[in-house]
Amino acid sequence: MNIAGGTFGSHPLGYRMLELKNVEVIYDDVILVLKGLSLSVPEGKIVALLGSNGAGKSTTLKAISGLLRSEEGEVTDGGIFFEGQPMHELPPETVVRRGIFQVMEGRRVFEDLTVEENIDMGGYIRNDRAGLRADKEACYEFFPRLRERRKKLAGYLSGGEQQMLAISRALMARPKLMMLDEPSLGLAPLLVAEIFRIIKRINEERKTTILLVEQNANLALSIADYGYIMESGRVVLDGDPEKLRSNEDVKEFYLGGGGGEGGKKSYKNLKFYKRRKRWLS
Amino acid sequence: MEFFLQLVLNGIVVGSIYSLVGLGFVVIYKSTSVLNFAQGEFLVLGAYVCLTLTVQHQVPFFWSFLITLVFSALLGILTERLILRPMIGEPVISLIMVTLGLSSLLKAIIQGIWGTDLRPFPDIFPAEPVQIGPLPVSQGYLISLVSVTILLIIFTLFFKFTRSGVAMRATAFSQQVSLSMGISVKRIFALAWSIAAVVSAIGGVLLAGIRGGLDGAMSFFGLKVIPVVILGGLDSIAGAIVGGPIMGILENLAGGYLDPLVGGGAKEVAPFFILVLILSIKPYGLFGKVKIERV
Amino acid sequence: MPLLRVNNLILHFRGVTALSDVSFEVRRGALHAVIGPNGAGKTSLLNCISGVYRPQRGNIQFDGADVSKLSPATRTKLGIARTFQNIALFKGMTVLDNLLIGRHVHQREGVLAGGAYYGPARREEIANREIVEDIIEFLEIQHIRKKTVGTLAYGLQKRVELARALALEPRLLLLDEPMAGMNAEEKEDMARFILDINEDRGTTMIMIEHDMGVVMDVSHRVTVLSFGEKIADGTPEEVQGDAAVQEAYLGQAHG
Amino acid sequence: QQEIKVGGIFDLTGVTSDVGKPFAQGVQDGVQWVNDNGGINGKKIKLIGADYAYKIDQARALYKKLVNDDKVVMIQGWGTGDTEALKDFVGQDKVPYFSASFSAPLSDPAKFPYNFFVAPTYTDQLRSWLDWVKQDYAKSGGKGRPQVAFMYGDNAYGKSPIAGGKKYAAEIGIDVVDEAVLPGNLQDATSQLLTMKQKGVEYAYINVTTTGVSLVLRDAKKLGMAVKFGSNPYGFSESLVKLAGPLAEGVTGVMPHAPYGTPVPGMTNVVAMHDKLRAGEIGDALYVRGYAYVMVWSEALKRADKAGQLNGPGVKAATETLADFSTGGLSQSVTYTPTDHRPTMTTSIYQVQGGKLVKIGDYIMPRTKEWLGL
Amino acid sequence: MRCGDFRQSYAEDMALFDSPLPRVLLTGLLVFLLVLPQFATTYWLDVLNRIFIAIIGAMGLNVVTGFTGLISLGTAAFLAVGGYATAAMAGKAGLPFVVVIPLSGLITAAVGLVFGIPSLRLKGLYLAVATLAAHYMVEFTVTHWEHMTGGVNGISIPAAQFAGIELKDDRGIYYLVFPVMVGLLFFTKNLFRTKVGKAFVAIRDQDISAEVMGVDVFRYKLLAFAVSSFLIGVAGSLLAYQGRIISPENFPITLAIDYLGMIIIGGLGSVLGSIFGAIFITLLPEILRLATDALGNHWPGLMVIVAPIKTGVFGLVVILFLIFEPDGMAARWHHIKTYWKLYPFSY
Ligand SMILES: Nc1ncnc2c1ncn2[C@@H]1O[C@H](COP(=O)(O)OP(=O)(O)OP(=O)(O)O)[C@@H](O)[C@H]1O
Ligand SMILES: Nc1ncnc2c1ncn2[C@@H]1O[C@H](COP(=O)(O)OP(=O)(O)OP(=O)(O)O)[C@@H](O)[C@H]1O
Ligand SMILES: [Mg+2]
Ligand SMILES: [Mg+2]
Repeated sequence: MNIAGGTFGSHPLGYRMLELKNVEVIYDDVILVLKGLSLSVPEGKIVALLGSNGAGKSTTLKAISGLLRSEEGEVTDGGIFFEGQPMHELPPETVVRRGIFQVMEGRRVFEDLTVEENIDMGGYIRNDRAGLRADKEACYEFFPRLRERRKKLAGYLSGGEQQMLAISRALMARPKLMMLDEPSLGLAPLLVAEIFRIIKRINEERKTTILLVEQNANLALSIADYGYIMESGRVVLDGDPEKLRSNEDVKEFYLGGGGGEGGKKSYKNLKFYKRRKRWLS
Repeated sequence: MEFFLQLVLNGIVVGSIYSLVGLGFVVIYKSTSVLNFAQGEFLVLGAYVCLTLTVQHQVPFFWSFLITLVFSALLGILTERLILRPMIGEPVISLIMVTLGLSSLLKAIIQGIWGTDLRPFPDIFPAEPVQIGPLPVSQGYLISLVSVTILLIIFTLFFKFTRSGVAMRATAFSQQVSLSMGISVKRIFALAWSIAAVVSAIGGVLLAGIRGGLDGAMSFFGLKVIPVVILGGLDSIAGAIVGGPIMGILENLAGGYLDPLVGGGAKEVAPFFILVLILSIKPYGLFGKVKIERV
Repeated sequence: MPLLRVNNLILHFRGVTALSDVSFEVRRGALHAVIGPNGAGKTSLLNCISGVYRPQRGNIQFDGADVSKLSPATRTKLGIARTFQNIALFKGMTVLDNLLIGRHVHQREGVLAGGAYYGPARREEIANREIVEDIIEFLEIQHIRKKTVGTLAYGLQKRVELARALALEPRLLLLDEPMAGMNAEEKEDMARFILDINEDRGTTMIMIEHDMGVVMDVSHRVTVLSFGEKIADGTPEEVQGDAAVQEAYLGQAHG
Repeated sequence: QQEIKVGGIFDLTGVTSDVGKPFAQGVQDGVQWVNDNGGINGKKIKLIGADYAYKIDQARALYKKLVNDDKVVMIQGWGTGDTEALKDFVGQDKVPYFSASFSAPLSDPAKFPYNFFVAPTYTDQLRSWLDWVKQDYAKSGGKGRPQVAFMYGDNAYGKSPIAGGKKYAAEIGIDVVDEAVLPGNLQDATSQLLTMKQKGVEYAYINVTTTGVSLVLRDAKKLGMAVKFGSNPYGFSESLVKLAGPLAEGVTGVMPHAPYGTPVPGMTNVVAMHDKLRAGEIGDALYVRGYAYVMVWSEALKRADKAGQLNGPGVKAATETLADFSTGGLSQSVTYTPTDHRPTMTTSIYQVQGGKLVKIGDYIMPRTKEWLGL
Repeated sequence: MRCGDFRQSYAEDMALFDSPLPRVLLTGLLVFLLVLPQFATTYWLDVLNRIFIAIIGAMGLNVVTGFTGLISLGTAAFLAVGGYATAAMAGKAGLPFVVVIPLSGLITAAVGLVFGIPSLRLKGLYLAVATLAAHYMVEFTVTHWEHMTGGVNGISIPAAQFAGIELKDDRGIYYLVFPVMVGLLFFTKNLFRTKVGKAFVAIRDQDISAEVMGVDVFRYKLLAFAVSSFLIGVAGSLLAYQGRIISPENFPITLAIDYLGMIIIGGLGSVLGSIFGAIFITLLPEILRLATDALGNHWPGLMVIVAPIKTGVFGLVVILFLIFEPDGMAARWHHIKTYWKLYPFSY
């Protein structure tokens, strides 16, 4: 069933809030990065997007949020639909107003704004003062470290602290769909676990739909409802977390447990390089 | 001693005009990281519009001044729409260059409409100077001193406490990240350029009133004010306000004491000399924000 | 004599204490890990060692000599190289050029020779190019050799950064979260590279890393920082068993 | 029908365009008048003019194009910048160069045989003004020596008469007690004026253009100074009155060319042309100046043509035959000889009285050898 | 059609041209330019000379601003230093140009070095204003040091002499300027494929990490200023030989801004960009003037009205250019090249 170009229907998990169909992305007019990517994100669910370096995960998120244009990238084919509406022509600020918020890779905090001002900017599109105040409080609850640093310039935070700040901004926006690009990057183990708890909580309490790009596949799949695996600009495998976890290749490349020996292997014992098995090339 | 005091005092009042024009630079820089080389033309354009309304169309000065401000705001919006919007996301240096192009274009438009001959500007200030201590001061300077103080307060509050103000600073840091917050960079640009154009127009009208005449050459003021904002710190409202009088004082002292010794020219050069000295102690000007460089 | 000895470093920034009285040493040939919660001061510590930050107190001895007063560039010439947590590559340049910058301290030619090119400069450039190509091959980044670094995916940039540091042929290599943003397989590759560098080239290393699996497996010794203080120092096993470390950093044992 | 090509290097958009434009218009209209009234012995003048925006390299390029590609017989130039940059070339290329810079060195044919202008030299103008100062001082009952200041821009035009003026002042018993340099983009002259006040200056010669003069007058008024100001042909014209209004009252100035509309015989044509071609615009002395230039060199062209020497050296030689040639009162009568290019030694000094430019006298300098080129 | 690249050795890979075709084309161009003066009119030779000089100057500015990332507004001042050094050495001391030109460059380099010192602490626009200060200080010196510079009246320079021939006319100047330009072009091009040039670029991209890579940042910034001012000084020297008389009015601050325009429009950090930019900014006013003059001369009354159009069109072209090609002409060129290299397999 097609309505306004978007598709409603039979995702195994329900209504497709976001849908990408055969998306092609080209950088600088010549570099083809997404080669006909299709995926969909059901409403209210967490979808994990996995893939190796350079597979095009970040590019996918930027294509959705419209930030591609500022990097000389362009969606040249296919379509992106959010709640049935085509998205690929919209400027990023409109995308945010429609309810999609992206936490960009590599922290990207406003370095010469204070921590608090950064958090305020996360809620830029909202106008409910009370709600904003409550959400800001919630951010500080999640990350007490940030409360301590409230009046400090974000540029002086440590890497992990900046990552917390970047996530807080997303919390402030209260989007319908939150896209997180490697949220655990640079966080200490304790916090990594905490972040994933927070993501799950947001998903459950606020009913926020989440598209999660993450290298820590173990954790990502542990909270996700569905997963996609990308290689060189295409989806090569998708399914529910159980299915993915049991796939031998996924085990080997993403979970770090595969290789047949069953148990966990030591980095030290890797005697020789493993040739990466190409899934599709 | 009286000579000295007179020089200092004159520096302060003359510098208030620098501050006023400098504010326009700071507002644009603060929200876009761009140094606007067309500032001088904004100044002249504002003054010409006001002049035409009062002289040619006999509009009372107060009203033509108001209309001028509205015109300038529209000019800012137009500039954003036609020139800056297509440049969103481009390197800052290209944006700076585009303002140079804009400066040429506006110059031509001004020449095309008003020609190059000098036009007398209506006497908008009472001719009688006001006596401050030992020195008579033109009322035009006094008005600029007052406006500068008011604008200082308004802008400081604006950038610190309003959401648009903070968003402007955010945009200056990174347009891309701002976009990802849902901040409309277009709107921010339009706002910044409108504010700058309005402030410039105020400066232009005051300056033309003080000079008593108006021609395109007055746009040199745009360039002249750059060292002032650098001295104060490019992104600091307070810096522009303080930088103006300091520059004014330096100029006057150099003019009063050095010029007779070296046969002229010191009034222009000496402030630069001191500027470099100050910068070597405070590399981001007196109040400018240190650029965060971390690894 | 240890290759590096850090004595009583104190570093604070207007009210924030990044390091308070941190001392430790790194044996020659060791692969030394530094771990700790976010904001503990790990990166600041590397910054002090490489000279980017000047600690208010304390000193740093490299190969027996006090290097605390030297500029970053001079320390690099002595053989300290590093990578950065927030990737600090030359974004506008190609991978190849980035690595060639790594050869800077090993090259003699000046402006005139360079401008004239033909002759000594050319020979030197080609010789260095060969060294760089070896590194490219070693780290398996041939395919991106001529790409502009700024357009590369995050994980690849991390790898390029390692390559650039290697091009310096350092005696001490400082790595700040080299495996951040990599999936399991890529981490394995990276771990292997790091081990090779350490074992085959004999390069001493300090590595900040949050992935405890990697840290436990590859490092010889681990220093743990928390809120600017050293709370533990020892072999991976010792550190993992340490109660303070468990509480401050690991939470329940991490798998 | 034959055409005589004359080059024009004008400033229409540059820093001196406020005065450069009316001058160029005067030249243009003058040429048209000549062409409409028989031309140069029946041949039409083709003025190949262009704007150089007061940019030296553009002036030079333009000059090369005019001389080499267009092969003009002479050039009507404009300011000090272009004239100075080209003065060696015009000698080499043998192209008469009429410009509106009245710098004394240009009047010495031994150095610059192909440069001409139509006015007393800047230095003679200042000398004349000093003569007036002396007279005025005596008339108003001053005792001792008049205390004079020179205010000028830090450029070739501004400084041109200063050295000569100082020397002359000393000779006739005037003290130059202060020299103030005014920047090109003057905004405020208070510091300069305060210094003058301290030194007790009674007369000041402002050797900058109109905007600067009016600013100085304004600031002087503000400081309550009773100095009597005088100015030069680019600072003193109808537009000063327009600009400074009552402040200009009593200011004296050098006017080598008659104010627009002065009832002199030559003015009829000027006004007629202006009315015809520029209805609605305001004419001023600069327009008259341009027109007067055309009258002078078109006569030279006629003579050269008669002699069958329509080329650079021919026009130069013909110009040097002009003796007491009258421009119908638009300027003093001009005389050029192969050894002396000072067109006239007579300087008319005007004063603003009741908002009008009123002539207060002609001051005549001796045509001495020593002052040639100085 | 060429597709992809196949190279055998690193030496080949590092060569200036990636295939024989451009080398042949370039040689052709050089030969063409060498014989051109035999056909061109003086006016166009003059324009060409100014373009060549502008190329040298723009390249100089590009070294410090485009490649090293230090914005400089001192170009006009450095041109003046080169010009006046030439006036002093060629005029007062009577030295031949083979000595004068390089020496002028070196003197300017020394001056540039001094004005580069603030770069130790100043960044970005703050540094730009320090160089602006340099401009005004040089201007002040030039106007006041009268017995060396002739003050506001300027100073004459004797024609350059080569084997007893005076290089007076534009053809002579052409054969002086052209080889110097070609030589310096190769010099800069080479510089940026070797150690020093790369260090410059590294400083621009990330000065902290350059420092950590062992680049002595301050020293190299000074070096960038020196190399840059050397080139600009040579350009200034050639300007002096070409203009034969120089005065402070030849070196206004707007000239420095024009030069910035050249490298931004041409392409920052690109030798090719300097060339394109210099051609563009020098040629555009000429073309506009020829066009408007043609109009003006047809209808004499129009001359005055048409003049501002030139300024306006200039501004407009700059704006449109930047809107459509914000990375400069060189980037567009590069784009076209990559496209054709991979044609027809564009992706
Ligand atoms: N601005 C750009 N210009 C050109 N190519 C780009 C640009 N940005 C990304 N690319 C290319 O697109 C491909 C995909 O990059 P992307 O950042 O989407 O990968 P990723 O899957 O997010 O990898 P990682 O896990 O390392 O972050 C890479 O090959 C990269 O080189
Ligand atoms: N230049 C600086 N100015 C001010 N504060 C700083 C500066 N550098 C670091 N800090 C502060 O010092 C503390 C330690 O920072 P550091 O970057 O060393 O932490 P880290 O251990 O590397 O943390 P992470 O694992 O999150 O990267 C942080 O709280 C940070 O805010
Ligand atoms: Mg990514
Ligand atoms: Mg860190």
